[in-house]
Amino acid sequence: MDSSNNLSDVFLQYSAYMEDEQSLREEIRSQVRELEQTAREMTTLLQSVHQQDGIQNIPAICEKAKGLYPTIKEHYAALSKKVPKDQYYRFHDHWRFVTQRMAFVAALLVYLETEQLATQQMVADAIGVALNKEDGFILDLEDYLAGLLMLSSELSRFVVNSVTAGDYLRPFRVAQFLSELSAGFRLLNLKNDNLRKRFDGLKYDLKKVEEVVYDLSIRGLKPKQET
Amino acid sequence: MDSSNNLSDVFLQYSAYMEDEQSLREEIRSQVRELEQTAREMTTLLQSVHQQDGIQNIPAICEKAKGLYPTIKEHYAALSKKVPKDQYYRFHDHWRFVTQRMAFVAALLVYLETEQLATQQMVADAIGVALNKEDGFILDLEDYLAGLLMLSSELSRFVVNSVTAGDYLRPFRVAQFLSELSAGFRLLNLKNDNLRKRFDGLKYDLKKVEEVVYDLSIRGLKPKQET
Amino acid sequence: MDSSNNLSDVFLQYSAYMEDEQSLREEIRSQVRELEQTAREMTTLLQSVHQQDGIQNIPAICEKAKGLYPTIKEHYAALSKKVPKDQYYRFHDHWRFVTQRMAFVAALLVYLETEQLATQQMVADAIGVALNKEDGFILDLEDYLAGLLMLSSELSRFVVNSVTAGDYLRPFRVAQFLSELSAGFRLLNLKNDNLRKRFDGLKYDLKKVEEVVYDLSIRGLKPKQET
Amino acid sequence: MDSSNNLSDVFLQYSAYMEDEQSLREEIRSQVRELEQTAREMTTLLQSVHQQDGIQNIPAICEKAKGLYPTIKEHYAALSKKVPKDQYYRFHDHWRFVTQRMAFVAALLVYLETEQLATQQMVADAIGVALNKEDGFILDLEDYLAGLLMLSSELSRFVVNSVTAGDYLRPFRVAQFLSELSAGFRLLNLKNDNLRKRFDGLKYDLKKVEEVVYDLSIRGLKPKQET
Amino acid sequence: MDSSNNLSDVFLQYSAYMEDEQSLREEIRSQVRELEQTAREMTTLLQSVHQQDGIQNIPAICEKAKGLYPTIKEHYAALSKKVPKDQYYRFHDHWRFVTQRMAFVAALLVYLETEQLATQQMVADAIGVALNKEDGFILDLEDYLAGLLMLSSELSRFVVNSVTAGDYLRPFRVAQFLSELSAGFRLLNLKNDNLRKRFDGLKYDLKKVEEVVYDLSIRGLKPKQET
Amino acid sequence: MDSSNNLSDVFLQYSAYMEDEQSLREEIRSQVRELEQTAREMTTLLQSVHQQDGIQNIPAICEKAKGLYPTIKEHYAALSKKVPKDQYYRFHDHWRFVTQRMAFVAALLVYLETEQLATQQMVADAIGVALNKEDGFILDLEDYLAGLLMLSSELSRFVVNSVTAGDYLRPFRVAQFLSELSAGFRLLNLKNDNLRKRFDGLKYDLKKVEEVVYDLSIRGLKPKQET
Amino acid sequence: PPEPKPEPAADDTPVTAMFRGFASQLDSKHDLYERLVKKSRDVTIESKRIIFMLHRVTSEEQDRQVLEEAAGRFRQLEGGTLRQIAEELAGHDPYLYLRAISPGLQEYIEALSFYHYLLNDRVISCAEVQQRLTYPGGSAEPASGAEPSTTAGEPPPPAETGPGEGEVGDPLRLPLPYHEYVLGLADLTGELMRRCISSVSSGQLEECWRLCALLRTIHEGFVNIGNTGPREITRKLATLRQSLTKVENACYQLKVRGEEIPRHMLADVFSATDDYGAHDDYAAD
Amino acid sequence: PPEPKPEPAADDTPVTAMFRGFASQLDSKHDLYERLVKKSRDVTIESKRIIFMLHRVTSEEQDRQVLEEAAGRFRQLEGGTLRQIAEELAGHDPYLYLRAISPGLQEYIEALSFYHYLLNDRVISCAEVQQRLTYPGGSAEPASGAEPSTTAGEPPPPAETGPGEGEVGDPLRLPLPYHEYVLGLADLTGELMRRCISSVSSGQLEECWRLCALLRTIHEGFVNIGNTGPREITRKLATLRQSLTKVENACYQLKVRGEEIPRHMLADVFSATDDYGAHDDYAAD
Ligand SMILES: [Mn+2]
Ligand SMILES: [Mn+2]
Repeated sequence: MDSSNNLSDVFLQYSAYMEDEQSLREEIRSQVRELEQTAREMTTLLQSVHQQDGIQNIPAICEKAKGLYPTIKEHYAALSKKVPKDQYYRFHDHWRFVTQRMAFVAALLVYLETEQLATQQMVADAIGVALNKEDGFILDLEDYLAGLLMLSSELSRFVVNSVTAGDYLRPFRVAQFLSELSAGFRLLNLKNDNLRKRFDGLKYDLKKVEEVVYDLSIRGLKPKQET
Repeated sequence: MDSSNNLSDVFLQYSAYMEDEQSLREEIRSQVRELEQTAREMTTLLQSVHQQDGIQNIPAICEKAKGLYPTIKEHYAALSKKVPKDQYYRFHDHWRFVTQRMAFVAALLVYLETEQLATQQMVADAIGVALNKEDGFILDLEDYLAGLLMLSSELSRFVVNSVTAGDYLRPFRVAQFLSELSAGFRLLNLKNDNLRKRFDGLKYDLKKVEEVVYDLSIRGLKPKQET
Repeated sequence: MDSSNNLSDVFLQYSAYMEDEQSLREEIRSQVRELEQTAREMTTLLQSVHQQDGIQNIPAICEKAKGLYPTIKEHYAALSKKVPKDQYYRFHDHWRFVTQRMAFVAALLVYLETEQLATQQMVADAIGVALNKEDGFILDLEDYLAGLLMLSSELSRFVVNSVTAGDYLRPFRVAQFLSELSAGFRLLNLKNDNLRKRFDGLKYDLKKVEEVVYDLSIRGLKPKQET
Repeated sequence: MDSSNNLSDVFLQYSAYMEDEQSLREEIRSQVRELEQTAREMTTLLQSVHQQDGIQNIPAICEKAKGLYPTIKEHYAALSKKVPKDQYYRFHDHWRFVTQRMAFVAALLVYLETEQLATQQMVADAIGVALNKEDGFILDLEDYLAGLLMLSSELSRFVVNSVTAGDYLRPFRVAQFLSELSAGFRLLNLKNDNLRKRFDGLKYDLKKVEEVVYDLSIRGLKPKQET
Repeated sequence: MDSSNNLSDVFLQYSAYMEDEQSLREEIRSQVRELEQTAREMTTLLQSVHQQDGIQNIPAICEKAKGLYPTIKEHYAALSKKVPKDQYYRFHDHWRFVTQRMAFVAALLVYLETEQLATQQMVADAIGVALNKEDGFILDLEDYLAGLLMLSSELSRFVVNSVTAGDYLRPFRVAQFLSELSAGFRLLNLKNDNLRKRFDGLKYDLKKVEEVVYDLSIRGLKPKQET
Repeated sequence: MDSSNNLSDVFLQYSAYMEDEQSLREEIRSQVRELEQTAREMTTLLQSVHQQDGIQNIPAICEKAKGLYPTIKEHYAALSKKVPKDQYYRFHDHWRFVTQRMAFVAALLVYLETEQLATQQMVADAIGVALNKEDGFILDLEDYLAGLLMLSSELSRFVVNSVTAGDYLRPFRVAQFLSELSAGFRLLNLKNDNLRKRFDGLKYDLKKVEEVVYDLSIRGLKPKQET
Repeated sequence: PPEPKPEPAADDTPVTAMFRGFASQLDSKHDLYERLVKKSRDVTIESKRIIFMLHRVTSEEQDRQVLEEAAGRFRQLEGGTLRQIAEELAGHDPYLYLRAISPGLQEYIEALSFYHYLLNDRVISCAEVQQRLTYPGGSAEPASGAEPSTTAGEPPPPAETGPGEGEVGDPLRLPLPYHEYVLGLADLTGELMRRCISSVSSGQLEECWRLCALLRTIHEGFVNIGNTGPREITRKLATLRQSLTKVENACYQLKVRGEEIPRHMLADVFSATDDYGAHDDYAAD
Repeated sequence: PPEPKPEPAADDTPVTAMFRGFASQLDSKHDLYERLVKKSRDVTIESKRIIFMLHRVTSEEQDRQVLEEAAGRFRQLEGGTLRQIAEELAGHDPYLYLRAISPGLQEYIEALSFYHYLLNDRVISCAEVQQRLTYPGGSAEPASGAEPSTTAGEPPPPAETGPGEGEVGDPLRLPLPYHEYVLGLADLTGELMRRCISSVSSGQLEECWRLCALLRTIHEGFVNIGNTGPREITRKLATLRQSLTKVENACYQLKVRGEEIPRHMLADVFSATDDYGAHDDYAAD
């Protein structure tokens, strides 16, 4: 009887532990849902750069989108609090997709404002997560890279619309940027199938942009300041 | 050119990081293989309790099997060193199966020696891992529980062979033990499909043992000291 | 024995229930088949807008297609009579696909005639169904939206053929239209997998049309009235 | 013993029957394999129309390919002899695929030579099988249609390569042909999932060809005789 | 225009042909559904042999089930009229399953009444179809064999329930029957995957029945008349 | 053009290569089919040991089965001639299954006659193949092991039928035999999934036999000579 | 149900304004769906717990107590979460949300029919279940026993009954499609099997025979349905057959084991007496 | 290859003693397999790297340098890891281990044939590849350029050549099944496609046409094989077809774009001159 009581105590303990984990998963899921909502809003805001009038207003659009960064950071802070420090990868799948999207958004913002590539550090800072596992909730490298590859597809569309809106300089600069990005990815030995497939996409985006450059060149629309 | 050099540096860094992870995974796999080897040896040693002469020699068999604990602990220590502290669940699948087996082995040893249920703490101690995430490489609760459910199947076989070897007392004690274990599992709200299916197995093991008890009872082979 | 009698009642009732359902489903299916036939005819008629000579004859083509609306309305009326009140969604799968197609057809007609987006009300009126559950057989919102997404794919093809036929203005207007439609869809939190996938199609269609606009712009074929 | 003997007699009989059928199936399979070999040769020969120099040599290529028709007919005659008259559909799966391929080959040849659609009758005649079940080994309607749908995919590739080889007229004629073929298929109520999916392919092929026509038009490469 | 009209005529013809076939298929399906209904009723009736009181009433149960044979025969006659003589195998899949079930039902009835194996001829006669292709709608050999293999599974269940109902003789006779049946199947060179898998089932059923015989023997419940 | 000529050589060669392979495979397959036929006959003959009267006639049954060994050897000799040296494993899949079955048959014969485990050498000799690659067509170790694991399943069934036939000694001997066999298999580090799964079967078979031994023990049917 | 709240932005085009309306409709549909999924999950959990408890029923005295407790918990469940589901659904086409509530409904039917079998020795009918899920007085006060649920933050049902508020006089009811009821019955067989296995251990042989007969009858019913029902049934039929086999094997084992019991030992083994073990020709022992 | 080392325990039965032998056989087979998998992986990685490098080939001068570097790396690979594989396999039935080395072999063939195409403008034959994988002198000294590999800890090949040591005079060779060669060629098309896409950007139109024709010829070859080859081919055929489509589309685009190039601008756009752009009827611009 003694042993039996004891045993049932032990199992009650196990039971409580399992219930906790279940509800933790529930909370994470609901927190991620809010994060996704804000991420979607940022993406939508940034869509207007493709509009005729948007291309002239990039700084204003960027400002408006960046106005949502505090909310994003709050969401990541809240999420980070829920996830036990050493169990990031236990629940990674829940926020993997939205984090890739945020990496894309952050890299697009950096590009639109500085025409530079956002480093993993810059993206991590922008969305308020850490880079090193020691510092807590991190930006996984592969998620960051996936975000960069989404960027290339957005830029190839952006180039087409820029020309329509009369900006003939941009294609030359984007072509340069994507060509460097592509060289960067060539250095990686991509094991991740998903990344590898998206990298093939980057090559096509680059080709598309180079065709625009070609179209401009043969028509003498290549502006002088580019050599 | 400056930005390009910089970019390629950044990517070389990313590349190195990814290669490291690849080789880490390789090392973990090879370490787990060694652990599996020792675990298999322990299981094989313990098989002899089912033999006619084994049943009379349980303490000796247990001693012999326990002689491999130091090796097991070394393997877990080596494995634990390889796995970054906060990435246990990133690589969990690699050692999940062997750890369930070791939980079974440890619980069987405890049962054979004391006829008690090994707690998660006892199993963790026996194989040299921690119980709390803070203390490093742990024994996951569900792996421990899976080990207990393997135990029930082994005990139902053991009961049959005990009777053949003339030990009529054991079935009564095992029936009591499994009945308590089953009551314990009933307290859990099992979400894990694998565990749930194995728990159904426990019920059948219990039924089997109860049939042996019945066989002994109707033949008046129920020893006096049991009430 | 009591329980067994009682049980045979249960299964007899169920059997009767299923036969009723079976034959009702049969009737619905046959009615839907007729509706599909007319819907297919309308779609086929509208295909001719893609022809060289069709593009010059849009009003006539539309009139001809609209001549089938009365038949469509009769089919929906007949269908509506078969479906018990408050059980629309019990049988929804049967007419879901054809209704999406009809939403597409109606929206295409409205677009061709007015270059406006057909509202849910307009579509519902055109095919003779209600908008609110209280008023009978309805046009489900998601089916209406699916119809709009089919429209985007048809328009991207239409733009290509318009240019071939020498109409250089249309692409600019369609680009504007799809861009607004796309902004609209971005506001939705699409849980429905089917819609989500088709929305990806809309993004692609928009990109395609933007490229046509680009082709015209770079060749100076952008008509004057557009700025 | 009596019953047992009897039973084994009965089964010996069944066994013999099954062996016969087995070897019939074996013969059919081996005959079909030869047919496939010739069909593959014809397909391979026709592939050269896509080569730069092939486009100028279409009549010669067609002649060469047609040189294999007698062999094809022999194979069908041999096959037809093996298949019991009323069991065509029992073994249909064996030759279904190759017959679809032959329907494609025959229709491609007719198109290349006459720019007309090959009817079921023409295809049946070309490969030496019947059209009506009464007349023996037939060309199943769905197999013929599947062949036509393969044709559309080949033609859309052919159009691209024609332009590359400098033939700017062909795309306009193929667009017209595929548009008619598509209208034809729209008349069918396709229940067969396979055909339905391939018909979606035809729509896609048509769109592709329309885009080629567009590319030529926008660049003023539309030849004079087309208006 | 001429060619186009022609093409649409040809397709209208194809369309009509396909509609005809479609509706034939529809009719067959609906006829098969009725057949299935009666087959299900027979199966259900025969289920009662497993009940405690059913085992004492086998002749009465068989009579009742056999009362449905005339309906079965009518269904097969109706079906047979619909299927064109030489297209049995075109539509075979529609009635394959129910015919296997009927072969099982017929073989079970024969076994329950005579403890003999029903031959293909006996089954064909019972359900009113032919044995030779020349005579029309047939009982395919593989369907008959599939029915026999269902029988073995039913008998192994029946043996268990017979013992529960106190009939200790039956297991010995069924073991003998299944052992002979198994020897019969061993003579066949089963290429059909489905049959082969079911034959594995027969081996398992036989083993199961042998274990029942064992259980009775070891407890001295083996009746006197068996030696 | 040079490269294209060169390429057509490549493909012509390959075509020839494949035809050779194809026809060699065909020959092997047909030879294997004959081997399978004889193997099936031997298995069928051995099935009678499970019969009541078979258990008393084991030597006669074994003699009869062994009468087919010369035929088996001829088949293996013929097969061996077809397979090029050092390409055993290129075609292994063709005879893998039947060789496993023959290993089983040979091991069963040895067991029935001597109650010993047949060594790989004994099996190889019995069916007329070599043990070492240098000596020609071999018996693959894993196929031999697979045969042993089939043996365990047959023996567990045999034990049940032996008891039914009144032989109470055999279960004790078989339990001992399977227990040793199981200990042997535990020494193997099974990478082969198929073997691993079958080894689980052996564990189950052993448990089954242990239960028979238990049944006899508890009923005092354990013969005297066993202790 | 939250009302649509499109907040048109200043720079909205007509299209975006329209889509804001759509967004709000889709969201409220989705929110309702999610709320129902959660409530359905609560019903499932409570039903599973009641089933666990009912498996404790063995001896007469204890029975009464357990069955009474179960009765109370069913009342609470029906007056609480299930009623809330009915209220949420009022005015909606229930089939639109069926997939959200189906798991909970089926588990409830499984639990209730198990309870009903233990109490009355027969299977509850679909109409009887529907009766329990019908609440006279429509959107009246919430059932007194409403459990303190996690949904406390939501608006109280009486204040805002949503689209169905026009029909205050009509009885509120949670519609129970026949398919769901039958699928619940199919699940019941698993519990009956478990009960049979425990009966074997506790020696209640009479109940084993009864359960076996009942399972066979349910099985016959499902055989007659065949594959004409919803696809789920076919899937459950396999489980049902397994349960039946287990029970038939248990009964078989009881029988053959019983056959070798020495009569005088019966009392030692089984606490309940029964008319069982008539044969005496057991093996030499 | 490690020799079997069964250490019979004191209490071994004859059966366990025998099984110790089996265990050792199975382990050494498995170990060899694993070693081959690792070496194959090394071959794959190095081949992929060479392919990466070869994609840098564009202008004449640079070409020579890159191609020479590639030649050196192939020599090192063939004298190093590939030779080690040949040595490991010596005396074994190569088909038993084919699945272990197949990925590496195919990637090597892909790289080598790509290199060979760039160098000689034609496709290397199976016999030529086999030639490179044949090592005269059998188990002679290791190739001088053997790369410092991670397998340094293993016994040096000359000291212990295993089962094949009897045949010292025979040339050592890594057998190359024709299927593997053809599968490698199928993979080559992907690289040819990538090269074509880059050529478009760098304006090497002549090469595009050449690549397109080559890809079409390879495609014809595979069409003629159809589904008679190993199953893998069918899978790769789909990829091949995609590559072909991409190349044909690229050529098409070059053509239609080229058609509207004003003649006088050609020089600005393309560094290489060519007999291209004869038509002048480009669109109003
Ligand atoms: Mn349940
Ligand atoms: Mn590659």
